Amino acid sequence: MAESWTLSGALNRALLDALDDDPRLLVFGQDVGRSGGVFRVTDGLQAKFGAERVFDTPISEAGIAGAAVGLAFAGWRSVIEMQFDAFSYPALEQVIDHVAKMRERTRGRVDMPITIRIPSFGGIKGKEHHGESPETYYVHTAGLKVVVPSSPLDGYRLLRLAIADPDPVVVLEPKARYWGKEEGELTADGPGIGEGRMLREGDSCAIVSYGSIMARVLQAADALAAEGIAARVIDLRSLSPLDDEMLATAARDTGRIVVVHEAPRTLGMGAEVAARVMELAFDFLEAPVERVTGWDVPYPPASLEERYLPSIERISAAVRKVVAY
Amino acid sequence: MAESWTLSGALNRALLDALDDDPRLLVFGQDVGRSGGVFRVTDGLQAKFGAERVFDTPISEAGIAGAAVGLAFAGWRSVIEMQFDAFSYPALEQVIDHVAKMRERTRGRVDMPITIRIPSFGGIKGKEHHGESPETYYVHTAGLKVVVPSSPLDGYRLLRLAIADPDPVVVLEPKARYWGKEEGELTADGPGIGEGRMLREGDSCAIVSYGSIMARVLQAADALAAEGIAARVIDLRSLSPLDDEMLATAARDTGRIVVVHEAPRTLGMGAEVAARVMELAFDFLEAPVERVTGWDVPYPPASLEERYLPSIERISAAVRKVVAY
Amino acid sequence: MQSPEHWGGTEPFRILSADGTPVGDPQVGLGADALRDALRRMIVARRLDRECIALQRQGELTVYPGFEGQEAAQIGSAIALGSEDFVFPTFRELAVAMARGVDAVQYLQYHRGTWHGGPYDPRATRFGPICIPIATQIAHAVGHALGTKLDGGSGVTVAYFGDGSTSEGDFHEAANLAGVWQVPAVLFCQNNGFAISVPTAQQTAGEIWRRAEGYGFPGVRVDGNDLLAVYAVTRDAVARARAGEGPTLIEALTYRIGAHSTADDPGRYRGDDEVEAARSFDPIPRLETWLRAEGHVDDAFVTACAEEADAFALATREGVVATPAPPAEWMFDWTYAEPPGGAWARQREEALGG
Amino acid sequence: MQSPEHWGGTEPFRILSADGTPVGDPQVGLGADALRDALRRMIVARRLDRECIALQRQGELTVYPGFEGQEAAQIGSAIALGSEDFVFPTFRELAVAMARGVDAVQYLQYHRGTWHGGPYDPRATRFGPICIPIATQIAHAVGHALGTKLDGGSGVTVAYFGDGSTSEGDFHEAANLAGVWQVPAVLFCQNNGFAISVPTAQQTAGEIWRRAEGYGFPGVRVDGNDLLAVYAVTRDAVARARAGEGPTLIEALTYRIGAHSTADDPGRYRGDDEVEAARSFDPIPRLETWLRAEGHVDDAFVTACAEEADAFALATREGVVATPAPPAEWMFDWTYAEPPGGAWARQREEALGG
Ligand SMILES: Cc1ncc(C[n+]2csc(CCOP(=O)(O)OP(=O)(O)O)c2C)c(N)n1
Ligand SMILES: Cc1ncc(C[n+]2csc(CCOP(=O)(O)OP(=O)(O)O)c2C)c(N)n1
Ligand SMILES: [Mg+2]
Ligand SMILES: [Mg+2]
Repeated sequence: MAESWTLSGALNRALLDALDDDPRLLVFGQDVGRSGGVFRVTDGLQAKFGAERVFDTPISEAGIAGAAVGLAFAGWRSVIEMQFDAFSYPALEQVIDHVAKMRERTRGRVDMPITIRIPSFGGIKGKEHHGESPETYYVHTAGLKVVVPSSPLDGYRLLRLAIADPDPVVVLEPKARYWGKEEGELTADGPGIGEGRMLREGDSCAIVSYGSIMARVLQAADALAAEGIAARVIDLRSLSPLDDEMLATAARDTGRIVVVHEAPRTLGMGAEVAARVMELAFDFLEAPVERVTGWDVPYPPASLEERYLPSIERISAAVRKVVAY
Repeated sequence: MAESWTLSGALNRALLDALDDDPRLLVFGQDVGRSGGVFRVTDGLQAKFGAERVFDTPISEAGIAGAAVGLAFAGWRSVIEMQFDAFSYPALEQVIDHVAKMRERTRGRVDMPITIRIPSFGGIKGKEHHGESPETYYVHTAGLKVVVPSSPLDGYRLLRLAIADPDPVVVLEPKARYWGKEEGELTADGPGIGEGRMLREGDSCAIVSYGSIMARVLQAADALAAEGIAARVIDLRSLSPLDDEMLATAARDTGRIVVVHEAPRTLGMGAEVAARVMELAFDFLEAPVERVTGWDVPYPPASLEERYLPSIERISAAVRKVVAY
Repeated sequence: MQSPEHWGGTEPFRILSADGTPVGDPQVGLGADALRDALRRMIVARRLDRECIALQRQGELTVYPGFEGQEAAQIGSAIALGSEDFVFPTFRELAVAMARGVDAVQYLQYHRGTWHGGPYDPRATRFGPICIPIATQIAHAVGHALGTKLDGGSGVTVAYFGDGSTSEGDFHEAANLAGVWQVPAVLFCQNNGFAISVPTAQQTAGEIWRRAEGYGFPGVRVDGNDLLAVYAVTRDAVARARAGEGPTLIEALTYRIGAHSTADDPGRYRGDDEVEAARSFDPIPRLETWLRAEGHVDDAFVTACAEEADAFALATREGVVATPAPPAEWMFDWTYAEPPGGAWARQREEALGG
Repeated sequence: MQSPEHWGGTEPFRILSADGTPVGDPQVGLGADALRDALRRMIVARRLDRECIALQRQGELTVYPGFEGQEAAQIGSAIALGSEDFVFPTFRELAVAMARGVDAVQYLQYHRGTWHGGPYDPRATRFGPICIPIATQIAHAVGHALGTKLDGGSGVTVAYFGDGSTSEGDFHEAANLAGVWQVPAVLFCQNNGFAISVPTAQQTAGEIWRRAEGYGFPGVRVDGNDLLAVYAVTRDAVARARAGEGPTLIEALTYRIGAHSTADDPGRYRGDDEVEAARSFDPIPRLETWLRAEGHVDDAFVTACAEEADAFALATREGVVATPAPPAEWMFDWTYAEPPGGAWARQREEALGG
């Protein structure tokens, strides 16, 4: 019988297996050692692999990212954690200037096999700076790859792929989904970085999304199916590179695209999806790409987050709108 | 006879006039005092207004931005300089978490009248980190406004408007255009923040751009006019907020939009322009929005920058393509 | 034992030892009334802190970061400030906020998830917004102090922060700027032994107060569980700053008795014995014992404080529980002083119409 | 005058005074050959530096940051390193690069605009990429040293940086991490008096070497224009690191005689008199005078060095001028080890096809 995994547990297992497979892999960040991480993703790893390979750091995000760069020069592979979305910002200079560019700066002589784990997105009634969607900052930065699992099994897969990748990969972990469960075998086989996943088939329209909000997208799609609207659902999972092929096919097959994310609308992923879909399949589009997103305001306090996050109603309304267009 | 201004001179004059008008305005940053700034934009200001109001700082971008926040609590208005595009990254945490959000965080009780000047974009055969287009990082951040002058007179206007604005405004100065000249009266009157400028009329298509590369866009438009293609040219100048009205009108009038910028394509401004144009005027679009942009790679070294920057040929080809679509 | 193992190195300045016996001159300029008031504040603050934890458990607050054990550090420093002074806190300075006159119900709106940063008016209370991004507020304090200096004002700006915060670049940049600008600021570090799970010894190999010398201003290490000592060093630092002599860095050694926050399980990283030991240098009995010995307080006073504390905690609870969710418009109302039209205004309608 | 006004405060460790007279023990473990070689390196480096400025003026290099006056700081420290050691430089360490065996023509590709960071192979040369974002390389050095420590290696990692760099958060975070991790690293600060136009006194109110104590490791201030002294303190710091005793911060006081870069006009912020004064404690005559007094060098040697320097400068010029622009594919060739397909691959075609 297949085991049941939480996302936190599956990610923990991915780290454990990766540490087991590669003796030159290190895991470090704030509170990842003794306490096992605020979301328990690194639980037990220090006990198993020792404090030389899994260790707590001072509160120095830039220093952590910079140290990972130096470790890469010395032939070490690193998984670093930024404790929450907004706490990855102090490291942006190191990430943009060096993590993303060092391979290019050294003309391919020094790879940057660095995985940056960032618990991301909202929906946990967190305080300010704990509910942000930082993907645009990373996706716009050439030299990085950016992935977002939306389920435990895909979390295992994407984290293993990220760690194995010779290039730096930012893994945005949907913190609102850490405790959701999924049954199955953990494996790195399956869709790679750069590939999306079709979670529901359908030809009336395609809903494109990723991360925590995927769960709502699926609920909306199920409700719409009951209304007779067969919405295809695509989990992008790889925000950079994007799966152009899957987007183009969806646009060609359905002519109607709704993109859903939590990040503010302006220059959120929806903008890129809209622009690409237009480039790839303009002649097939029957309706403008609809963006169902967070608003262009700071992420609100807990008591208003439901008014900020795309709701099932907003998603469904957008689908009905493009279908009726 | 109207005077002739360089962009550097016009910006310098804007600072001088603003310092004159508002005794609670401060100008600070690296090398802005005694030496007058690496691009001479603050030349002479310390001599005139004293080292209390115009001063050099240590190399501490985050500290500079953070200090401006504290100064705003104390009722001071600040113009801070980040010496080059990439050197604004160390301040991103302060800018995203506080400069952009403090008004919201204090429920409107503490305004953030902070102007962040950043010499930006490429085209000066600069070294790495001196040719980047950082606009996406700022435009995606709700709470900021972002403007980009493309000419001396508009530089004066936008900088004065930015300083007068009660909200934080990022001013991206096209460093490749600091020494270009324009004749006319310096005035803050005219199009405000949030408004674009139509630089050429035309109904065959509209080229939407901003910053240093505007100069090439105009050259391309002139060349295309000789071919009989009347391209409307829009200088966005305000990237956040965007002039939706002008974009919608352009799409309705021409049905064909080409957007040109130096930043990498993925999640560059072109993505937002494409998505918005689709939202605003889908039914009028005759061709997919074309993006003529920098590539999704790090800004290259001097000897390759012409292969990276949108060229007149690339711009013209895109226009011909949408017109022929 | 006067200090837990993590207080190695330089002995802190201390007036009252852990058992309440003076080891220095207790005449710090606080009269009997002021001393009683300080004890009262500590008792009330601790009671409220525990109430907040209960409120969180009952679902009335989101994650709450308690400060039990840090009352002397917070109140001893806060009562050394004048009304013209200004505080930039972290997320753990509820006792400072109360001493500054911030309404507790207002303050707790933050933890209720009603609003961000400063539900109270930071200008009116001279207590800045609650600040979570570690060490960022220190730069705000330094900028604010620069503003005061340029205005020729007499106010001093105090930044509070923790031991873990001293590892951030922002601490350093702000401290260095404070030195270069010679601003009227006090950098007050509560070294409570931990940054979440990470003990101070893993946070830095140096002593925090010693950093000051590298910035060209004085640093001082004080027993943060000794209200008299904390008061004395803060008063001196404030006086220096007010006299135009520049900033001071204070490292107050204390101990976080509770969890990092209600979301934290300290059993994962420290033993109960350590926490038990910490109770033996609890700041409240320390002051109380001495005040009793001096004849300044008696059972009746302490009972009255406890009653006041209960009443205050309950009143605060009622206020907190009664706080409604804010209107959805607030999401858009404060983002800009001059809000954009166009797409932004349409988003607002889309959000609020629905 | 031994030092310009900006060298206030603590007197640096010094062996040779500005006029070449020993004020300390000159037996630092460098034999006559090594000393002659050090002088030769200084002469060659200065000559090349001037050639580079000429090359920039002639349009053969983009903006170039000269290091005249800093030869002893750079070469004195570089020759204290072994082949297993690794350097993370800024943009001003050409003399260090040469001492590490980096090919000058390769190095200057950076300034020619041919390629970024490390046109040379940083692993083979054990000299990291040229680094412009201030202080960021210090964290790389600390991470690299941690890697060496984990590997049980004997190499030491040296980060070079300037006075202005010590104001960045990255300096602080890296230094603190170095202390916590006790890594085999040397943090080598060339305090050349300026960060572009800003004198060190406006950069910090403290003394840079004193920062070390706050991080829990030793700091030392040395006369950076005294090659013997620089060599001695660096050798000691490297030995400490190699022995597993952790990092050291070295502040080498020197003076940037030239402009910040060929784009800078120092007349805007400092007087010629100051520069003239600086010439009186030029590191090259200082060492040369002493070596002559010791009988280790004579006119013939110095002339031979100058001839070698000329020849080297000219050969380097020829190499630089002959460097072609790189192929446009390079824009895409190194971004990813596993390049994406899809849109990215199409962009590549679009860019290179055209
Ligand atoms: C920039 C940033 N990184 C990480 C965090 C997550 N975080 C919240 S509190 C905390 C520990 C703070 O330790 P300390 O400064 O000692 O203060 P204390 O919690 O002990 O009062 C951390 C790491 C944060 N809030 N901001
Ligand atoms: C993060 C960042 N901010 C600003 C700059 C611009 N800049 C280049 S060199 C320099 C001065 C550096 O001074 P210092 O560290 O003393 O080194 P020196 O130039 O004297 O060798 C500055 C501010 C930069 N390169 N990086
Ligand atoms: Mg702490
Ligand atoms: Mg310098």
